[in-house]
Amino acid sequence: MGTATEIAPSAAATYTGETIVNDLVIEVATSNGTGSQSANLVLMRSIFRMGVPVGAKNLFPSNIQGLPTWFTIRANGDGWIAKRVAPDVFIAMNEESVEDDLAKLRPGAVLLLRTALKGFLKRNDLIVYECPFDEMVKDVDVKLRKMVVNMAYVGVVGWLLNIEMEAIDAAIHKQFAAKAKAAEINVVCARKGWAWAAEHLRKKDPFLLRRLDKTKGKIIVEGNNATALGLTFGGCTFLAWYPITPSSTCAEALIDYLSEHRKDAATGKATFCAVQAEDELGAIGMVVGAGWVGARACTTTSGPGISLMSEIAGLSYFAEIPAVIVDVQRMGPSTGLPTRTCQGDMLKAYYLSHGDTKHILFIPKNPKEAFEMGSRLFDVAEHYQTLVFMMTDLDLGMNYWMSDRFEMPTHREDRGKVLTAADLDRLGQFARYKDVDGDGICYRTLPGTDHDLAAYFTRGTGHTERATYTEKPADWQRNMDRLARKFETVRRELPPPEEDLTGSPVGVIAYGTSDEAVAEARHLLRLEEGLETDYLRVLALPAHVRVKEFLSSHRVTYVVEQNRDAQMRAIFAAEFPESASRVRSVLHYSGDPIDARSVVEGIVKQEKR
Amino acid sequence: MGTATEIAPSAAATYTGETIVNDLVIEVATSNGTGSQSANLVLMRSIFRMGVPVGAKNLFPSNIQGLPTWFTIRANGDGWIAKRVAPDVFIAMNEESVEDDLAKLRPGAVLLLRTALKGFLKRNDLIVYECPFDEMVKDVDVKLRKMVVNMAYVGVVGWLLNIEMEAIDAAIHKQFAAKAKAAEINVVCARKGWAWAAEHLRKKDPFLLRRLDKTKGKIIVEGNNATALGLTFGGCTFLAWYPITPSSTCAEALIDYLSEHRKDAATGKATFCAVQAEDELGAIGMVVGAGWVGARACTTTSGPGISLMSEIAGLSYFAEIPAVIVDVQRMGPSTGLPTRTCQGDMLKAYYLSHGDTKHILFIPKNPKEAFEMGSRLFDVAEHYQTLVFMMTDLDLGMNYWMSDRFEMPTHREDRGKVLTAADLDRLGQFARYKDVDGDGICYRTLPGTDHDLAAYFTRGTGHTERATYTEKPADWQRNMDRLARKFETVRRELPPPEEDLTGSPVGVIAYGTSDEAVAEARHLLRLEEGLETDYLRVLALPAHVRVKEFLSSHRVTYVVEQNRDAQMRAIFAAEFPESASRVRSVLHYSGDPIDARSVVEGIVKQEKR
Amino acid sequence: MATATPTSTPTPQAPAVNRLNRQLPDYKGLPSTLCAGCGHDVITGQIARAYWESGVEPWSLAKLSGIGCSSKTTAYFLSKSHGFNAVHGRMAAIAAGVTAANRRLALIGVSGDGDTASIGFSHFLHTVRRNVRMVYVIENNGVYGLTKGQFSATADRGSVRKGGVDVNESYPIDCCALAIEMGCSFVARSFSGDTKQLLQLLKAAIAHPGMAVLDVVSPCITFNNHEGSTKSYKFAKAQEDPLHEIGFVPHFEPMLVDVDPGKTKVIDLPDGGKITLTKLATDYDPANRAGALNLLAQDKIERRFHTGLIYHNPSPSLSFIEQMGMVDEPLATLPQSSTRPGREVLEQVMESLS
Amino acid sequence: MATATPTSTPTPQAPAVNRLNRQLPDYKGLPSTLCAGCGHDVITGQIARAYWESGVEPWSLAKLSGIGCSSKTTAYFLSKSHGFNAVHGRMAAIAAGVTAANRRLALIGVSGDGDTASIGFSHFLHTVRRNVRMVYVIENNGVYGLTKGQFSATADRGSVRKGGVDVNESYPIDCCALAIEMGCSFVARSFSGDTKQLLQLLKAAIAHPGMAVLDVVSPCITFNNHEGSTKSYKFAKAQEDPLHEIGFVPHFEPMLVDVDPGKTKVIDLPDGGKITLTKLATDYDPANRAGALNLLAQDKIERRFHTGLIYHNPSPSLSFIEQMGMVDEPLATLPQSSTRPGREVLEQVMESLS
Ligand SMILES: Cc1ncc(C[n+]2csc(CCOP(=O)(O)OP(=O)(O)O)c2C)c(N)n1
Ligand SMILES: Cc1ncc(C[n+]2csc(CCOP(=O)(O)OP(=O)(O)O)c2C)c(N)n1
Ligand code: SF4
Ligand code: SF4
Ligand SMILES: [Mg+2]
Ligand SMILES: [Mg+2]
Repeated sequence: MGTATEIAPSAAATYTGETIVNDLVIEVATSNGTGSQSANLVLMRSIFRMGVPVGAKNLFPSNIQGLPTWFTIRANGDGWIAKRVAPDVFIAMNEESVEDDLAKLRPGAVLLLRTALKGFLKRNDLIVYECPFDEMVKDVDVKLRKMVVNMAYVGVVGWLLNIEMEAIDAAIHKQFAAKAKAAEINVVCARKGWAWAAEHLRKKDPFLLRRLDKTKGKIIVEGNNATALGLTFGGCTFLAWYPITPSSTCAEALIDYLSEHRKDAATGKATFCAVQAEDELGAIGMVVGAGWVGARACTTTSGPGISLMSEIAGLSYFAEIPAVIVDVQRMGPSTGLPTRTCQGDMLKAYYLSHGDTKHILFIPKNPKEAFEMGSRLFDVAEHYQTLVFMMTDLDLGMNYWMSDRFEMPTHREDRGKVLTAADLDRLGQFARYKDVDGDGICYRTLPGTDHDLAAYFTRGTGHTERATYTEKPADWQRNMDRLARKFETVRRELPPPEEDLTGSPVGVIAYGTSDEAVAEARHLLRLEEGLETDYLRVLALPAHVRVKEFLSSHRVTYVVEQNRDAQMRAIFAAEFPESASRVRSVLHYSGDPIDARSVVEGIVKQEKR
Repeated sequence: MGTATEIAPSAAATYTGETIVNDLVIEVATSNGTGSQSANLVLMRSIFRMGVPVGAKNLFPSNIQGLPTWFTIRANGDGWIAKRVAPDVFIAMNEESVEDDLAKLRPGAVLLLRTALKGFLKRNDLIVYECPFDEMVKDVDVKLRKMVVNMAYVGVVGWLLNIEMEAIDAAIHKQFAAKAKAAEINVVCARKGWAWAAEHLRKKDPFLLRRLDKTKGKIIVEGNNATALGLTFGGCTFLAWYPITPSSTCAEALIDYLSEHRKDAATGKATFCAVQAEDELGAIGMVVGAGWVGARACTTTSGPGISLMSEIAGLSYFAEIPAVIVDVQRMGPSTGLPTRTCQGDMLKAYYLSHGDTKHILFIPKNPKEAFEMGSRLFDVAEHYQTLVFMMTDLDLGMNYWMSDRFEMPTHREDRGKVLTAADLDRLGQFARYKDVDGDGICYRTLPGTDHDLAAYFTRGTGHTERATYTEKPADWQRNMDRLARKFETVRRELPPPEEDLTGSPVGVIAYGTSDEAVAEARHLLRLEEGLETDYLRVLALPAHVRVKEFLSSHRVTYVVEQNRDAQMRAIFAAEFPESASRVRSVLHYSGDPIDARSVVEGIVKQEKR
Repeated sequence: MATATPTSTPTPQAPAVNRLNRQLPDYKGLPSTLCAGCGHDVITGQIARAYWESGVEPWSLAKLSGIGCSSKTTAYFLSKSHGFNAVHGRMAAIAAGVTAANRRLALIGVSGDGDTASIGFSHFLHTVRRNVRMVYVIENNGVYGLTKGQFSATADRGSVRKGGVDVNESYPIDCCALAIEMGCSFVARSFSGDTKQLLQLLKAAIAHPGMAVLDVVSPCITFNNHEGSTKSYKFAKAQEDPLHEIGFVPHFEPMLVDVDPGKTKVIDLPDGGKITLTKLATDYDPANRAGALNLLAQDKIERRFHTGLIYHNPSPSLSFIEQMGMVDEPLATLPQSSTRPGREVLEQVMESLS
Repeated sequence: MATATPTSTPTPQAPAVNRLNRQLPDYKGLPSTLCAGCGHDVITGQIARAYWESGVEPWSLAKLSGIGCSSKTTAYFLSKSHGFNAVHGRMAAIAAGVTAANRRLALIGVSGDGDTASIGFSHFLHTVRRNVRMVYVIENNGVYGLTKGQFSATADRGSVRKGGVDVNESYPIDCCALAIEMGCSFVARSFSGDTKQLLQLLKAAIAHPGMAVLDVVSPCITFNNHEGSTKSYKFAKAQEDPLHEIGFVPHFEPMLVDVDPGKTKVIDLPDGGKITLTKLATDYDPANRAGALNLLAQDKIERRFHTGLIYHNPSPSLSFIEQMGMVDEPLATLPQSSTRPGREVLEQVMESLS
């Protein structure tokens, strides 16, 4: 590997014009299946290595190879790394999309244009660098050329924006950690790009990156990995799943983590079981079967999957069987857009199944929270003996996020109210559905408990406290009332929302991956509009009483959601009707992750009315 | 057949005490599978034949034979025939339930006690007639005795309450229309009961029935039959179903009606196709397939079925394929109580499927409306090219209702915006998802249309106006917005609610089978509490703007529902948040049909707070 | 004590207690609420007896079922076993989760022909494919009993529905043939009217180290017991044609009688138990997969109805649990120390992501 | 013009127009977005050609599919036909509704091994059982292509997953065997690399008056084309063993060449078309159901891979449409006068209820 000494200085060394430092969005248009993902990650990670906060969004098509894909990197010294539309620097690699791509650029944007595409340029309000990327790597083995051409733009843009070559080197070696040879070739190509740029380009744009120290101790991770890691440390013993984008990589990461870190030291045997089911009905069926017996059982899925799991979700609720579903939301309805993000299953998951059914939902905002909540899901499911959802989305699940490191869980696992044979000996009796403690949560025994009193009969039909069959109206209603009581216990005990109160009469509520964009939006509202806002982020449903208080103590509350039908707001309206009239919506449902500007506009428009 | 002349006069002839005329509830406790259903229907129909309004509720177990079943008949000269608890006259035939049954009777109730059960009588606050029913029919062939013993109580209670023997005769012949021999034996047994009573009993209770003329031109019918008849006259051409109580008899009645009345006159061939599917997923799949091609296609199901249909429900919504689901609601969640009634799927059906999905719901209150709405469902589904639910329930579907006669539909069928080959010739172009008319409803062609322009590609993923695939955010959002617009068109055009306005500040809203009990409750509130109420009954969702106006123009509105979670109220809160704080709930979810007293208590309690 | 003679395998004289010192009532359940005379109740009785005779601890067994009259029966035997009467058609999938969570649990699943061959068909077949160790009993009456008598997918072509109007046009599903096709290593057919055979088959199935499928014709007295039904008691009684006389000797009992190898074939089971098959009219080799499929195909064409051990693979493939390579201790009761990786693991992962 | 010779049945020389005067481009679709080299694209091409050569009006055909790379392909042929790319696994059920609504529509369904053998398994099997007249193509690559390469239920035991770590432990599902077991009367297996055979099979399937199941091995270039896969192009190419050389002569074309009855078997189809099967290495009789099942069972054991017309029932049972006894006119376009009974009917019903 060459050393940095061979490297020409970056454009920053000689550039004398106006500068915009550590605040830019780079977007790269390529075609999927060409290996551009690696190059883009190297680019992201190089900036990260420079200590500059960075966020990335990958917009890819729902096919395997050959369609346009866009990768957006936002670097921001102040840490605003939510999606931002209108890139500052655009790298045009893909013929199929280039016409549209160029048309959409904001005036004054920087364009790195692959020479082969220069015929498509019809505008003169851009800062254009024509780059013969293919030429730069023409010495590389023809089979690899399609892949490494992407590394050439990393080099060029590195030179242009003053990304440190050491950072690029390191990022490449990280990316190709297992493949030294590939790393070497990629380093070479990145340097070719850099060298070409140093020789042929003269910087005409203001964008520069400069080293900071704001990423120390941080990691870069996809939310699906974080969730999988959380489940692993949360003691997952059973996974049944059916592949579906964007949740598949969560199940696959979980299997990888379990396979690596959850083998018995002595025997090398697995302390878990992972099954690819025949479909989602089978998957949730297996989960409920395993949960009934006492495994810490989960499945991962997306919208169509939760629809198929509806019936058994109701069984879990009503027969009180612990189960965990991770719903990595994609754009629905119907098959929808598997590769686009959305928060469109909130209402659906909350009320999933026919009849009077409700479930617990956790809604992480970022990978760290996905890890932390993920490590708690089985505790919650077993504690309350019910179905628990974790609602993430494609944006969180499949994009690379800069994150604080995850911390080792210190809580003791909570297996809930389980009676052992010894307990039964002591108690001398057992009634499965009796509310002994007044919190709506009853005691259960696990199948296989060596005691003649242990057995009870589980059913989705009417049952008495002793778990015998009943059709009596009073029995039915008593049981339903207890379930409602249990849900209120849950409401009291779930994590309270996160709040940032300034005393403003204007409230904003958001949840999940909208958080970053909303934080930035509040900042912009303050700066641009002089509008101070209070903020509440919902971490879980059923919503905490603080949500009720927040709603009732603000003149107006904007609920920001990434769906069309204001689904969270509908839940609030049902549960906190007294404040329903003071709630407004800011909705984003194009499939792209939400951005701060959309939130600002949504609020300003309504505040001005 | 004997004539009435042989018959002793009823108890009324000699009774001189206090009387309560044409206002009573009779309840019969038997065991299912014993043929008691016939006797109870004869009893009901005898009263009906006397011109006295009558309602009946059958409470039966979810097994086939041998468990307790209760049949309640309410006769009321003023027409109040909703469920009323606490029977006036109780006929105890079933040993298994008799202990409970007797314990629950109100003091002063009349008890006809099968002699064999007299040992169970532990109270002395009842008016008891001990009746040796088994003795009365001991001459009957032993194989039939178990069945016809029920007819003996018809005779006894007939004598006691002054039910006309002619009416009983006629009712028996109606009941056994196809079986003259059976009719004869039953007539004999009823008379044996009558004769025994005339000889051995002395009337000690005040209850009497007397001829009125309030049932002329009326019919007695189960709601499932009415729905089936509506679908038949509504032009149903395709049914796919999977059996599930309480919807099975709807599908079966539909098949019967279609088989009888929908054969081509010339060829004797069917103008319909009915398939028993492998499951509910298959059933709704077939329906959507048939609807796509242009059949008027429906399925019938209950709670667990709609859960299983969730995914394809979203396909119907999003790909805009006409489909009809009749949901005969039973007590959920989960498998629940298949033989108990509920309105527990309202919220679930309205939002069925993942993502931003919503559907049209029709909610009939009685058989006549089930027929009328049923005959319109295909028009609505085809007009709006979407899924349409009819939400009935077990109470409506499986109980016998007195009803006005159904009237021949006079509307022309509405096939919606379908372009033929001739249309395409004329237009020279076709874009499946283009909002040509601004109402959100687009034009479609049917597969098999003989024109090269006819074809389009249907999918549950992103599509352009020309039905080609797209993942572009703007395309997606435009289409979702159009679907929302279409839903607002629906809202404007669906039948408005039924209202009864008195100028009171207190509103009551109900839907479906709660109507009768609510009407009676309003009457009682007026009489007993001096509380005048305004009333609105929702006939369909999305809710009409009149609902919004009603909510906002009343100090408080009580929404009466037969579910635990106030599901309709949740929908109102989401759609009319400005009035959410003024809405209260009266909820009934024991599995029994709702009764007026429960409604009164629910309102009074809250009004007094 | 079981016996096996060359000519017959009589039901063993029931001892008052089994090897666990338990009496038969310990294996009974709540009173049935099915119709008097329902075939399912007969099967219930034999299941209780089979577990009793097999000396299985009730608490070590889980009973699973879907929805249907048949599925209800899990409440009517073995009250001291955990029971799970789940939802319609998904029991087979649930079973995979149950066995994974506690590999020591014995499992019995009871299903109906509707539950298995219609709504639960895919799960049934995939569970066979996975080879979940369990006794899977299909109480096959050709109709949906609980929903009042609609044809099920196992109803023969030409069957007449009660009342006499509807005739079934559909091709009937043979769950035995399908199970064989999906790799099942123990496939039997029986008849609720042949309790002697049924009991032996159940005991053999309990001992089988993989998925054992028993398709038991079980007449629905109320909806499918009429003339024109091929699942009526009368029809089944007349048509039942046992392939062999079957006997079962559990591993803990001696094989008391010498066997005539010309007449009786003895199948050794991995746990030491033995199945004896005594020849009746013709020779039948349950180890011959093609022969078994042929038999079933011919039965379908000729409306015959053979019972017995239709197919048995003497060297079955790994059970689901074995395939999964799990620790011996049940997953359900693993302590946190086994299920939460150490701090260093998290550190290492964090490092790799930094 | 089709020809049939005793020794071979060459692909007919493509004429510029078919009998409807349409050119091949009338049967094409939008450009494929699959991976370059995907087996599915090859099948797409043959489907277009088969309908062209069969002279089917594009507007008279409906194309159905589920979800998957395979299911996407319905957009890549016959743009002038209505297409329905529905949801994952339910296409077979949808097909029953489609054919019921318009019995005149020709139907093709394209599915994947995941779509058919996992999530859609029950619908597939029940649709076979119903005998819905359609061409049902399974583009079988042993993996879930669209979700990036997980094993499907048709993956052979011991197959290695891309990357080399995971080995498939599960028993593989053979959709051909299952289709036969469920009563299918036309069951074929082919390989996307054998376009000549595939084309003839497709044309024969189009002419078949019932459900025709074609399981076509179609390598996934991206996720299942490596060493250790039994669905790779290389493996399939090497292992493919045609049972016969198949030819097809549609009813509207003369059978030009005399056939040597010793070598070539001619199957007459109800519409007058003919399938010719010319003997290769050994004799194979696709009318022998047991033989077909045996062949498939042996193939599974020996990892062989026979292609051709595996099973053909010369006297198939009634198709779904025929069983239903419907009017000739499509239900979809029946006028109100046919679908709303008269006033007197309602009167009569009201009378009976009064
Ligand atoms: C999802 C769902 N669909 C339908 C039903 C209604 N249902 C209950 S049992 C049953 C069929 C029972 O038939 P089978 O499995 O053969 O059992 P049997 O009663 O004949 O023993 C049906 C359709 C249900 N409970 N759940
Ligand atoms: C209900 C549902 N579950 C999962 C998915 C995700 N999914 C899309 S395609 C597919 C499998 C495709 O495999 P196959 O049918 O073999 O087609 P191939 O891509 O291999 O051609 C899956 C699981 C989905 N779209 N819907
Ligand atoms: S209906 Fe049939 S299957 Fe059900 S309990 Fe009665 S006899 Fe048995
Ligand atoms: S992923 Fe595989 S199946 Fe899908 S298009 Fe690519 S090669 Fe074909
Ligand atoms: Mg059955
Ligand atoms: Mg595949």
